[in-house]
Amino acid sequence: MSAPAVARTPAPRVRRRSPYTYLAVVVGLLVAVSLLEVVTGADDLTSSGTISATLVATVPIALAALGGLWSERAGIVNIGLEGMMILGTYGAGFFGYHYGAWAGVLGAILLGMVGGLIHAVATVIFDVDHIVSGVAINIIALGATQYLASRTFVGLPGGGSTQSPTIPSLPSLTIAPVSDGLQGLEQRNVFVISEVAAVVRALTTNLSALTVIGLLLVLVTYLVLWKTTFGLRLRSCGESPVTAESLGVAVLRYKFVAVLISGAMAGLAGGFLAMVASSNYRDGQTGGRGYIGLAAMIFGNWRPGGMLAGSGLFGYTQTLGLRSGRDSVHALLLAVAVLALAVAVLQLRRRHVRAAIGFAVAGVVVGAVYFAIDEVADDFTRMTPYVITLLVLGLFSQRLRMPAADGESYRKGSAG
Amino acid sequence: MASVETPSRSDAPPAVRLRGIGKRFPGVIANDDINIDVARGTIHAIVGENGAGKSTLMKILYGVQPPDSGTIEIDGAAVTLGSPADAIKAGVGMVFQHFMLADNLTVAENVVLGAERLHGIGAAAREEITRISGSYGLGVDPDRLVEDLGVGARQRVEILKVLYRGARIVILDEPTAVLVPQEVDELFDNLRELKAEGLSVIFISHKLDEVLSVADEITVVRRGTTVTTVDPAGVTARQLAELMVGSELPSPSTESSTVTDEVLLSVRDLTLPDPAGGRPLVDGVSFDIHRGEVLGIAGVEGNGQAELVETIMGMRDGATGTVELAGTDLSGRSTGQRREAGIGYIPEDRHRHGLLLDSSLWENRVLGHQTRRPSVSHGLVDRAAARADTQRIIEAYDVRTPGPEVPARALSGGNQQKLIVGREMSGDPVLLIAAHPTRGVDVGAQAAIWDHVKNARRNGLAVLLISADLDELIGLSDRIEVILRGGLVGRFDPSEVTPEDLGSAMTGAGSDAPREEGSP
Amino acid sequence: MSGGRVRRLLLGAAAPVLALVAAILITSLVLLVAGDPVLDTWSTILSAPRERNVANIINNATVLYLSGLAVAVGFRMNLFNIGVDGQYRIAAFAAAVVAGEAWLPGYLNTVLAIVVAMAVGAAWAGIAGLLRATRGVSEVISTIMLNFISTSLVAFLLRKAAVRAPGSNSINTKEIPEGSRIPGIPFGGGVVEIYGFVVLAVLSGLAYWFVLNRTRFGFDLRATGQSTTAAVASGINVRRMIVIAMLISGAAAGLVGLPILFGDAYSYGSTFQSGLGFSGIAIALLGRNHPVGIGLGALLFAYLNEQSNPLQILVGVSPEIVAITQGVIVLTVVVSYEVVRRYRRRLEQQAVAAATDRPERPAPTEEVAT
Amino acid sequence: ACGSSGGSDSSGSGSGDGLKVGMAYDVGGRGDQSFNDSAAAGLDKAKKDLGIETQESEAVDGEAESAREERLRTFADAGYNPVIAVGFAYSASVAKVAKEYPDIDFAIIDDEEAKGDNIANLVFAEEQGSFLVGAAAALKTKSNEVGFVGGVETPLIQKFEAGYVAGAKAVKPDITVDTTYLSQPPDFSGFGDPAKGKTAAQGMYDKGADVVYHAAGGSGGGVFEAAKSANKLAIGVDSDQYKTVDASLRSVILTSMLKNVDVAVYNYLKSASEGDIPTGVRRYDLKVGGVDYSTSGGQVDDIKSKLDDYKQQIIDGKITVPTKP
Ligand SMILES: Nc1ncnc2c1ncn2[C@@H]1O[C@H](COP(=O)(O)OP(=O)(O)OP(=O)(O)O)[C@@H](O)[C@H]1O
Ligand SMILES: Nc1ncnc2c1ncn2[C@@H]1O[C@H](COP(=O)(O)OP(=O)(O)OP(=O)(O)O)[C@@H](O)[C@H]1O
Ligand SMILES: [Mg+2]
Ligand SMILES: [Mg+2]
Repeated sequence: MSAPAVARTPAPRVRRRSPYTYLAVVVGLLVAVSLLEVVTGADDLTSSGTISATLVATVPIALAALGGLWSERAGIVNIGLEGMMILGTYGAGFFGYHYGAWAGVLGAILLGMVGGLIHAVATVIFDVDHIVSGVAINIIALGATQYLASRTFVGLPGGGSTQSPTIPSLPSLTIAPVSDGLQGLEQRNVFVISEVAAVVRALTTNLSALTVIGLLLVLVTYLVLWKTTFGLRLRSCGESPVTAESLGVAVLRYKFVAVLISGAMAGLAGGFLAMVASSNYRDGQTGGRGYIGLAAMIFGNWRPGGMLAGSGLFGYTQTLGLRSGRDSVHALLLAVAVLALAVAVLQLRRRHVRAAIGFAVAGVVVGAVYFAIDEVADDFTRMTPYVITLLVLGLFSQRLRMPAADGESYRKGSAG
Repeated sequence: MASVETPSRSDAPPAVRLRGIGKRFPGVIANDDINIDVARGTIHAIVGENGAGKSTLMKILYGVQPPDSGTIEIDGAAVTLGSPADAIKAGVGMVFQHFMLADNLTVAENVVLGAERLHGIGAAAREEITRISGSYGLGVDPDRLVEDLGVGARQRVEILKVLYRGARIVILDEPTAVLVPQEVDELFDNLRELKAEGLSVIFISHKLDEVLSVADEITVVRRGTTVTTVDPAGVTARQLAELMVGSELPSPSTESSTVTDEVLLSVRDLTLPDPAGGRPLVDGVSFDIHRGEVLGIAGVEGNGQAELVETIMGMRDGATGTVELAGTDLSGRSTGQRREAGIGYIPEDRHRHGLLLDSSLWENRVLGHQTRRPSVSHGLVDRAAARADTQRIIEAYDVRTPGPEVPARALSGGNQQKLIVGREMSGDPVLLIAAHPTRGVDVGAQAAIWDHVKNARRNGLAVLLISADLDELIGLSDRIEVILRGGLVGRFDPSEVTPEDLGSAMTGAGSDAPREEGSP
Repeated sequence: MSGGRVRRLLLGAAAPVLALVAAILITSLVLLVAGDPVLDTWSTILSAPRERNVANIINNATVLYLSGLAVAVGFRMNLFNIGVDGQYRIAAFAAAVVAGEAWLPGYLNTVLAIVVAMAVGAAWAGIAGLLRATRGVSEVISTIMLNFISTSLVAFLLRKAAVRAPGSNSINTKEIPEGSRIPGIPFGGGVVEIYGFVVLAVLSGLAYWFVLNRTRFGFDLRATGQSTTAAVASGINVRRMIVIAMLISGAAAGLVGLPILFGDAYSYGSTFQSGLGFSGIAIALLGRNHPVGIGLGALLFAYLNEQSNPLQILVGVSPEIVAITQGVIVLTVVVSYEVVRRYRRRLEQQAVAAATDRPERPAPTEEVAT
Repeated sequence: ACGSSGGSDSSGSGSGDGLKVGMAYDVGGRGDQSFNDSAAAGLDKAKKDLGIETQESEAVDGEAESAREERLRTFADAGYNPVIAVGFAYSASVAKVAKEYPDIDFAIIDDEEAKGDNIANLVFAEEQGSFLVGAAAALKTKSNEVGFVGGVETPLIQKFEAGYVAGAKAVKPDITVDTTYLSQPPDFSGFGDPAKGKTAAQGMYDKGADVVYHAAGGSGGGVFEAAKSANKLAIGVDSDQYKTVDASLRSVILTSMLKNVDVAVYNYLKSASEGDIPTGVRRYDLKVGGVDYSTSGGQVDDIKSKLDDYKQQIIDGKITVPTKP
């Protein structure tokens, strides 16, 4: 018996990229940024300080995004990440202060999971619309932490209704010989070599244990979700829960667990903010990073690698803005101008004349702005991460693909 | 009741014995005192009209839904099936009426899902898949994404899933609805092979000829109850149909031709490029339809018929070529303007394209007619008029519903379809585009829909009919065009062509058509 | 028949009441665990508001109502406009500048400012609409980004446009001239007047209801929200609808800050109320996108905010406790509506089944072949 | 001016007994390590020394103007007199509510705009204190580069910046002063985001600054941490932060710019309890000790004489410190 001769041959899509592709992208970026630095003289673009600050800015966003990833891969939209993060900051403050640094980490995870639990109960068990539940969690979490903080931190040394006392710090790693040894190399401004030195220095100077854990969690998430049975089942719940159910997967249980893990990740993201990015719980500390995490996840096409890239881009541009923003962001203008012109050429070759003209005009305008001003005002440097995110999404968004059943309500027994 | 002797091994306990199965849904008795024996190593067909309770019964046997009453025995042992996992453990496998596949996962991932314990999820599993695929000739590549597969291949993946789990009892719920005759033959060969290996197959279909050709026994279900079990050798399709519904089996026979000389729809060089950059989805299609003519389009799913329809409807960007309706050039017009120009559209997927499931019937009456009376006037929705006209459709088209206020979701598929047909016929269209107008609809509703199409044609309507049901195509059309890889490749006279001829043309047999996948 | 209707009415009322009770219980539990006085807290919150508090509640509800409407327009089309916050701030700023400049006399100036606010809000939201329609960018992300961007942009522009009173540490736009302010409605002779803008809010609600439920445009919008695919097949230009819906949502958002601007603050400054857009999301969800429901939701939120304000002074409980109540209500309302919905659906199903089971099929016949 | 309210029901003359004081904090409230805390300290001291009764309430982030008004009214209705509003956000509400309650006295901190017969405006010459710490920074820097991290770019915080820059330039005219703000109003997150404070300060240290002054409220903790990990110096604000930060961070605190809100509050209450309620603008500058620099930790001991010299010049009016950058 042979397969029927049916005339339908879409070529299988190439989806797997080799690790070398990623390496090439990273190296390419490094070269591009080095070039930009040479051309514009904005030498904070790749300093080790910028890179380590980028790491610190990236990890909480990435963790929040991971939280989103876990949940949405199982089909539950989680707009409550911000709230879960807020709970995490409080958990870190409370448990960290009373029981020590690692207890703070656990406390952050635990409180994040409480948020996850509410979301799971609401969406998985009561079939509440995911957005409604997420919004409610954001409100509840904010109110609850503010209320609890005023009950638990007032009167403690350095504590108050809006902040916790200082949390003991987590261990961090400095490999002094490498860090100091490379300092000279970094400062000598050798094209690309210095940049590599800066990266290595950033990774060997004052690297918090939680940063390492955060980055590892990205890897672990990838391995668990894509290389294990558990992950396959979990993802199947996000792609087609009825299929999963028809094959004996306990869909609700997987969704429930996924949302709990999501809460844990978001909580840890909050914990990171309180313990590594700073050293106490502060009201309003998350500053919308939960939403940014959500954006980073979508940006990254619901995949760990992409999501890390999105978080990194965000962390990087935010860091640039906060450090020597006026110069660095100014330099970025040039990059944007060149990029827009490049896209214009690309579009022209694809015969998309109107798009090409649009990009060309944009490129020229941004380029003109670059040459017209010497530095960018603070207000605008603060916008950079958001504008860049919009730009990038505007350019690349159409290829995104979310889990097929993401956000849909699902009830047991609906297979068939 | 019951009738046939179990063929040979009557001494062995039956593979499946269902006794007194009952299942109620709110307000509906889906199953009531169902009794069926399926002998080992046989193909057992179950037939019945829409909503007779066939799928429900199979879901019960597969553990998706618990029965309210009754017992299930498998190989002589009583079992309780609380979940599909239980059923799989008991050796039951099911291919659902609507495929149960995750599009964005690979074939291998779909197959191993839930059965990871057997061979893991890695290389060993892939090897096993390749082995099974080879030994049953399924020709399935484990590394492809399911979304890239056509219907036939998806079906084989479904069967592979069942086999991978070592099922001894295989349930197939309406597996042939979307297949062309050749694919059906392939499937039946597969089933016979399974049977030869000692597996039992439960097979549900509305196509009675098929049932008669492949089944060893046939059980008829009517209104939730088993009516009888018959031997296919002793019944005709007509008798079966009478058992099912108590009425005659309708056939889509064309009456005398009503074709005129007046060209109503003229399509020239219609081309729709693939946004992903592949070959065009619709490739230089040209044809005319005259007043009073039904043009049938035959083709294997995924060869561009859906895109052709959507391009004519103006739902696709980037199309080139011209579409002229009654002398008016519609190219460049929006879907709304095309509808206003007099195109009625019965979409292929009524849930996705035809209805607002959570809106009332009268709101669904407005849909697609937002610019026209009686439902809308002066930019305002005329609720009273819309309701009244909906009531008219309900009566004229025998839509079974308590009234125009209920949400469309509450109607069964057949009744939803009748509502859509009624809606699209209102507003006096000059052209009706009907994509699979009777898919999944039972014989009664099917006959009614056919009658409506024939009447309209008599009154001068031009019809573009797309259908996977070749009997329907042959019966209704005045002319049949075959579509293959986006282009029209052959023209047939329905009075002379057989389904087999059509099937060959549709698959490009004899031509240099590439095979879907590397076959063994 | 009438029995069924009464039952339906009761069911409709039961859901919110149930939700409210559950929310109060949960909040009390939190108070109890934290060791705060439960009874005192509730007796403060549930005490009859004074006249000036009533006026405040109505005023704040007016603002929240507009915000809820803005969000709801998007929701009806399945668009999640998180950006109402940014939209209303940038719009209120623009309106304040225009009104402060007083290019036109008296109420013409007011009308101009309102139009400008709506236009600016619409334009800001329109960016997200365009990105979604042409580039497929999720409006969830783009509106979040636009919120942040509008913050910086307004800050920048405010410092360009600001006039600073000597000794003041806040920066504000020019004050709106007396003649262009919207007079308040005196209420109970109290110190607080009700914003005259409340009339416009009510009109907005009416317009929302009428456009969505009675016009072809509203039909198209709701149809697109329910099923994009069906909308496309019915001839609706979905992309255009996306842009238009975002524009309308943004225009409505543009109104959000105006009651405050024209009724109270008379200028836009660094202490202008923020975060209203986020409350709007909760309120739209709470009101199930229904103009009356949103109104009730807005009143409830405003009531809780107002009544919790003196908690700290009177009973020593942090007023943030009501945020828990508010969040929980959003959840419990949905849950109880869902329960009721399922119950109703079951009723419907029964009705359909009864109609379908007309005994027109023949009685089972005996088998024909053996 | 005190006469208008002198006869009001609760403030007996000459004795603090029976004085019920209501204090309305800005967002953050007691324990914010910033000026709310400082106000609280003044209140606590008054409570202890003067035997008054106190009640507090704090603002909620993003609240309506009416909520602030209502807070003040609740105090007034409950018989609190005087009522102290902490922060310029209360400007409009104090102006409005004070008119409604002519018999009750109000004080507002950091605002001169709200005027009335029963309103006392307690304001500070932040630029003068900042000038001194700017001078200290310039005297201590080895790299000739110092930094300033502002929390939110409001006119108030810009006063800190202006004074700091002027002080640094007075010492070393060619000095480089890096300045940045963490957020712009109406986004007040810059006062509560230590992570941002840390990143911004780190950027300055990496660029070469070796002293960074923060006027960023709760974000300041991040600045100290950045100083710690860069092994450089930082300057605190509002209160003597050497005393309040975690012990491990003390070594980085060169000095703090003292804005003695506590003194202002205490003085105000003391006068009130003596039956002499002040009204109108009361400016706390260097001369009256309303602002100053701190010496705990001993890191400025070697330059103290120079700083005190500048201080005297300001007091004498020989140096006029700008209030705008
Ligand atoms: N989940 C459900 N909830 C409520 N009623 C249901 C449900 N599933 C099925 N039913 C009812 O049970 C009846 C039997 O449905 P079932 O799907 O078994 O029919 P069927 O024989 O498979 O029809 P078809 O030939 O159209 O597939 C339906 O008419 C429907 O009224
Ligand atoms: N999950 C469900 N919940 C409630 N009711 C359901 C559900 N699934 C099906 N139904 C009801 O069952 C009835 C028929 O469902 P179904 O789609 O199986 O009809 P059908 O007669 O089999 O039509 P089709 O021809 O499309 O197969 C409808 O009344 C529908 O509302
Ligand atoms: Mg069915
Ligand atoms: Mg079925």
